[in-house]
Amino acid sequence: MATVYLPSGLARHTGGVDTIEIDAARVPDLFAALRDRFPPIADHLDDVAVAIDGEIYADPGYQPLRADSEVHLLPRIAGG
Amino acid sequence: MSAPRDFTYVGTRPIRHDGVDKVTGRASYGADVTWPGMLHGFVLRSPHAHARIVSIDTSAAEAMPGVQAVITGKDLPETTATIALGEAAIDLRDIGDNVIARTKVLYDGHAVAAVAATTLDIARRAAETIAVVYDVLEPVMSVDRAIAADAPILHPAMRTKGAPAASAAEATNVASRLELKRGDVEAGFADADVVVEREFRTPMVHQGYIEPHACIARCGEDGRAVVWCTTQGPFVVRDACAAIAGLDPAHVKVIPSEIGGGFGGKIVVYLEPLAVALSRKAQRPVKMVMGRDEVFRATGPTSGSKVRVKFGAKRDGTLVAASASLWYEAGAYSGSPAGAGAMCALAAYKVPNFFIEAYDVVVNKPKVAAYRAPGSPIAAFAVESVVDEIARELRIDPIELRLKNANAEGDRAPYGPKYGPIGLTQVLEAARSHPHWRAPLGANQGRGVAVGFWFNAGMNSSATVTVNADGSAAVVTGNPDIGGTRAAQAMMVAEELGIPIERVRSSVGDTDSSGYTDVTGGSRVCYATGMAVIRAAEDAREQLRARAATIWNVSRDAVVWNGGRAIPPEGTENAKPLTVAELAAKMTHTGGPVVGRASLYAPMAGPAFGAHICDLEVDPDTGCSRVVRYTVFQDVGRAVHPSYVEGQMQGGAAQGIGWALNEGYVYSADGVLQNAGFLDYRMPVASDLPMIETVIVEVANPLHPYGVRGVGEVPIVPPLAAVANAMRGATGIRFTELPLSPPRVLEGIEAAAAVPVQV
Amino acid sequence: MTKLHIETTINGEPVEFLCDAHETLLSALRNGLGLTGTKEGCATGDCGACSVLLDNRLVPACLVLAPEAHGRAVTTIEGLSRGDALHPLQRKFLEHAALQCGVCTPGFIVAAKALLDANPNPSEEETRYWLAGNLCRCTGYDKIIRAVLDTAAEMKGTPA
Amino acid sequence: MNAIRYETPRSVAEAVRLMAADSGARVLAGGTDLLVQFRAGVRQPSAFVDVKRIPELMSITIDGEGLRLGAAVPAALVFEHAELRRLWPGLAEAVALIGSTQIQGRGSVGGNLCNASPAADTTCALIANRAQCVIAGPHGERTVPVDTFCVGPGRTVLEPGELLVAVHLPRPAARTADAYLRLIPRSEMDIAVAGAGVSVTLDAAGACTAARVAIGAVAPTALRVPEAEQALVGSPLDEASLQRAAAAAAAAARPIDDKRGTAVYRRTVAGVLTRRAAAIAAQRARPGNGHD
Repeated sequence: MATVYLPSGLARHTGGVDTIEIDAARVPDLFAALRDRFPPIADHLDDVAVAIDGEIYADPGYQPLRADSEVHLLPRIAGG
Repeated sequence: MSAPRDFTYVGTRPIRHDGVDKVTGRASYGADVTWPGMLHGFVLRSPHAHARIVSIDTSAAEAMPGVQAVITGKDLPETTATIALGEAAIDLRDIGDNVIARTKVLYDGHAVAAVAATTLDIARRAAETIAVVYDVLEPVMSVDRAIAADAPILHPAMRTKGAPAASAAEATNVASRLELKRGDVEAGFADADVVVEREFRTPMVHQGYIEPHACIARCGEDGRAVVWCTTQGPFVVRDACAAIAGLDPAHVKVIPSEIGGGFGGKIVVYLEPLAVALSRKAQRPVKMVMGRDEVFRATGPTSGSKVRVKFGAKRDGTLVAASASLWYEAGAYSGSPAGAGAMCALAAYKVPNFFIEAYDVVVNKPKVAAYRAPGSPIAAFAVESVVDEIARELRIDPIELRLKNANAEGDRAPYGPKYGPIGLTQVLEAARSHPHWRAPLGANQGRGVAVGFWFNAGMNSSATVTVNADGSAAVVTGNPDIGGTRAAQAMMVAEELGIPIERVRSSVGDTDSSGYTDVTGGSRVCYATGMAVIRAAEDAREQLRARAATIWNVSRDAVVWNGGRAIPPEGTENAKPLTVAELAAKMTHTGGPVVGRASLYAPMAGPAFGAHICDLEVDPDTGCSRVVRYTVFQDVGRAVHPSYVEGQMQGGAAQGIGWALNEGYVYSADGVLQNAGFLDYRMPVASDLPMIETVIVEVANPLHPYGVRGVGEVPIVPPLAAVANAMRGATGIRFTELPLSPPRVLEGIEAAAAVPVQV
Repeated sequence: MTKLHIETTINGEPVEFLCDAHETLLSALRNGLGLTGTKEGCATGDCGACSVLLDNRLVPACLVLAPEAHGRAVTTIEGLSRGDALHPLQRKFLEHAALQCGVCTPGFIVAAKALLDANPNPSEEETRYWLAGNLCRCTGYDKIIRAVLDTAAEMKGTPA
Repeated sequence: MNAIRYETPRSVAEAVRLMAADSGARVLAGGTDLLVQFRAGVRQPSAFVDVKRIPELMSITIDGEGLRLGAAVPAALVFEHAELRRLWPGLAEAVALIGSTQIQGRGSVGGNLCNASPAADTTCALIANRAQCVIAGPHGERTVPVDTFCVGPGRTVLEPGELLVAVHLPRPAARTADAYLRLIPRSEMDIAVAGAGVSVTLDAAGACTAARVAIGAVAPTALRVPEAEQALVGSPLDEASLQRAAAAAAAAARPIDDKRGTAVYRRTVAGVLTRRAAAIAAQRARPGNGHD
């Protein structure tokens, strides 16, 4: 079960929930579960970066998740 | 991370072999190329900051002898494609509109038409005959004006994305709002013994690269285009040019020239799509070079800003609560680094309760682009100034206070994930023990310290390593070399293959000859592309091992590689160790050419910290100030080529010092840029600065084979506050608006003199 | 439009070219003669990237009219190395990693040569004020100043 | 547009003929202002009249009368002239502050004066040294005091067909010395936000018997400030008299707000620079410092 930390900005779409346990093997499955659970945040997931156990992926794609992964959804970051 | 390895080349200071061309003037930059039959392009730019385009009459220009093509916004297709470009999936419609306006001009200098002619004089004179009828609108020139209820709206269709504040009105100039929260910030402030809040303002500033944008494009009869240009991202230019000029990316090739500085400002396209469109219309190559005034008016400075920061601390210096509101100018289209600023603001400190909100606000100024750790210097200026005030109020040494609250491995970053190994504590301890920290100060002098953070990007990188028959090697990547990365890459190949560095050629490919590679930027080249180079060299080495096995007729696993040689297993008759050269000489017999390749998508996982100490002397009669001593401490993970690591630390510090003391866009009330040149956009000159001492700290980054972290961007983050904190020490005044120009400083000194000076 | 016929000496070699009266020496060098080592950073004399020597006097080529070169001697970055030997300044800039992007380097090396010709043993401050007209955005000037001082030390008074 | 011409007169007379014959012609000395303005489209000359081959405009002579400085002499040559530096250190300082080393290889004192920028560095130093401007034109030669040469931003007393040939500075009397200071945000390369040129003459006892004060960038032209001069004359040039001169200079200033500085700031700093320049001039004029 991956522990997902939702951005506080989405709290009003998730009824105040900011962390959630989701059983998902890869990022696409995780996103699908989030869309089911909180439909209004669907379009926010298009341009977020994902941090998996401290490693930030600007384009999460099909990154795998470990059983005890900690996942954070972050704004994307530009390099200079 | 395997046990620390003793390197042959990594950590040494070889001379970059591409340097001879640069010190002899042979290196070829964007504007240094002429192609046969070439025309010259010139852009007509809007004199208004905010206006609707009613009509454009180009007939006189098209009739002028020597003019071969004239284009306006109508000549470029409306594109709805998006490409990933840093902060968000940038809507290419915005970039296309920014390259040449369609219905509205949104800043002084916004391109409205372009002319290609046989000489630049003809192109310029023809452009002056183009009649543009504008319906001039009231410009929006600050975040305060932009968020006012009665503010003119730049983009009627814009709605605030992300987490709009409850009161977000329908039509708005706020493109997005972001929140970061932890704990109970109100309770935190209630628990604090001391609370300090200030509001800070910084002006729009420019990267200031000495080479203006330049390119030359040729569209052939077959509709295929070749673009030679100065850029940090040839692949970005290819994809953006194709989308904006309406070409199939498969028909566009981009050749990156040497690049005369970028710092993030040459990631975006400005001239290239225009040159392609003009060349397609004229069926001749078109060269376009920006003047310095165009670079200031119409490329991508970084945001001017308003930032409010509040900190609460206990008597013993423990930070218990923080809140921050950040308003960043996006310029004409959405996309300021407000989000990155919000995430970096508290990156250094363990603050249990915080609330941060960040607004991306459009104004009638050029669309901002990345500028070295985009968003972080602005946030650090505010945070490190208030932290310094807290230290003063509690009479705690400013480095001790920072050490007490410093994040370390295992702490949770404000933006979410737990930190891996990071070097903030080591950097602060290096600063505390350095002689500079306790050196005596003279009259009217003050000392300031500040820390800075940046994520350091990962992203896509590719590399190929070709082994030649004589045992030399050639590495090719797609990253233009701004700061000596070709030398670092050659060092990595020499290290992995065990051959002399002089026998490694390191070059930059074009979009046809190198694997897909993201921009040179985000401090990622030595980290991510470096990783690809190392893996490509390992791949070549493994192939050489296999060739040795073939020669000795043993299994590859039985062949040991050591010190640049394949070692045969014990007892293999008539088999002696073979060097790379010996193996390479037999390539044809053992299977053909040896080409190592690697490509990867590296996560962003080398976060780094720096701390700077600044001594400033202020003339109390005139408000003039001079940096008299400056020392940079930075965790770089592992310094591959220390000279160029030091160079990044010194260059970033100098840009930050300029940002703090003298740089800033000055606009008239009607939105016209007043200082579009190096005379009045005052960047630091050689006589403004002392020698900038550097102290390299190396806390290995576990995700890179050598422990490398990005180094390019962190050094610009601390100087704004380091200088402001030194100014506080020298004058007793907390200045909260940059630049700390002589008029502003003298005004503060005289105002303070009228009030009893609080110590 | 009749062009002016200019006879001059560039890096010790006699050179002839045609130009308009209002063309700058910088444009004539770069576009007319293909000597693109001298760079344009601003065209207003504020950045030093176009530094050349005109009769051994350090000047901004962007604020000199090409016709003014008639009968005079121009020295550009391309003229500093002798055969296959780099000028000591060129060598020291590489040794000290006194360049990153390198676009300001030609201007700095020509200006530093003029400095060492006029003052073979400059102090750090004299060096910084002499080179204040050469902007660099990458290095923060530290290694550039060290490279020039190191060259002066090595050359110890022999003409640069 | 017919081609712009490039002329190289060898004598003042030939230059005057060329200038008189074509009202669009512009004198080219160093070109460090003219060519920037031309590039920006602010000036569209019909001809560049390059005066750098005319001996009178390119020479520096010092004799019993004083200094005769050709209008086109590049600032670098002026600063490198040891005798000039010894007798007029303030003028040498002002000349050495015009832009970068590269600009000083071209820019001239005459060009700086004719460009008539309110912030011109050398104008204050020339006023402080009682300079006279030698002008040649279709009606012959005339001389005007430098105080009256500039009449407004970019405008001088030169009539069509006239050109500035040289500036004459009277040889400084014994115990006379000058100084020039300016305020710029950086340490180099900026246009003066404020400037002050001061010359003082002392008697044997060290009292000030004569003074000249001029302030720059605080009015449409450089300003001579008689009130400041009166504050110095008769005084021992002590802190109090320097302070009074500074106050007079600040009062006389008529500065504007612009991208380089605020009016309030310019007024204050004009006073500070006057005080400091007067102190340096006084120190130089005192016995044993080369101006006895």
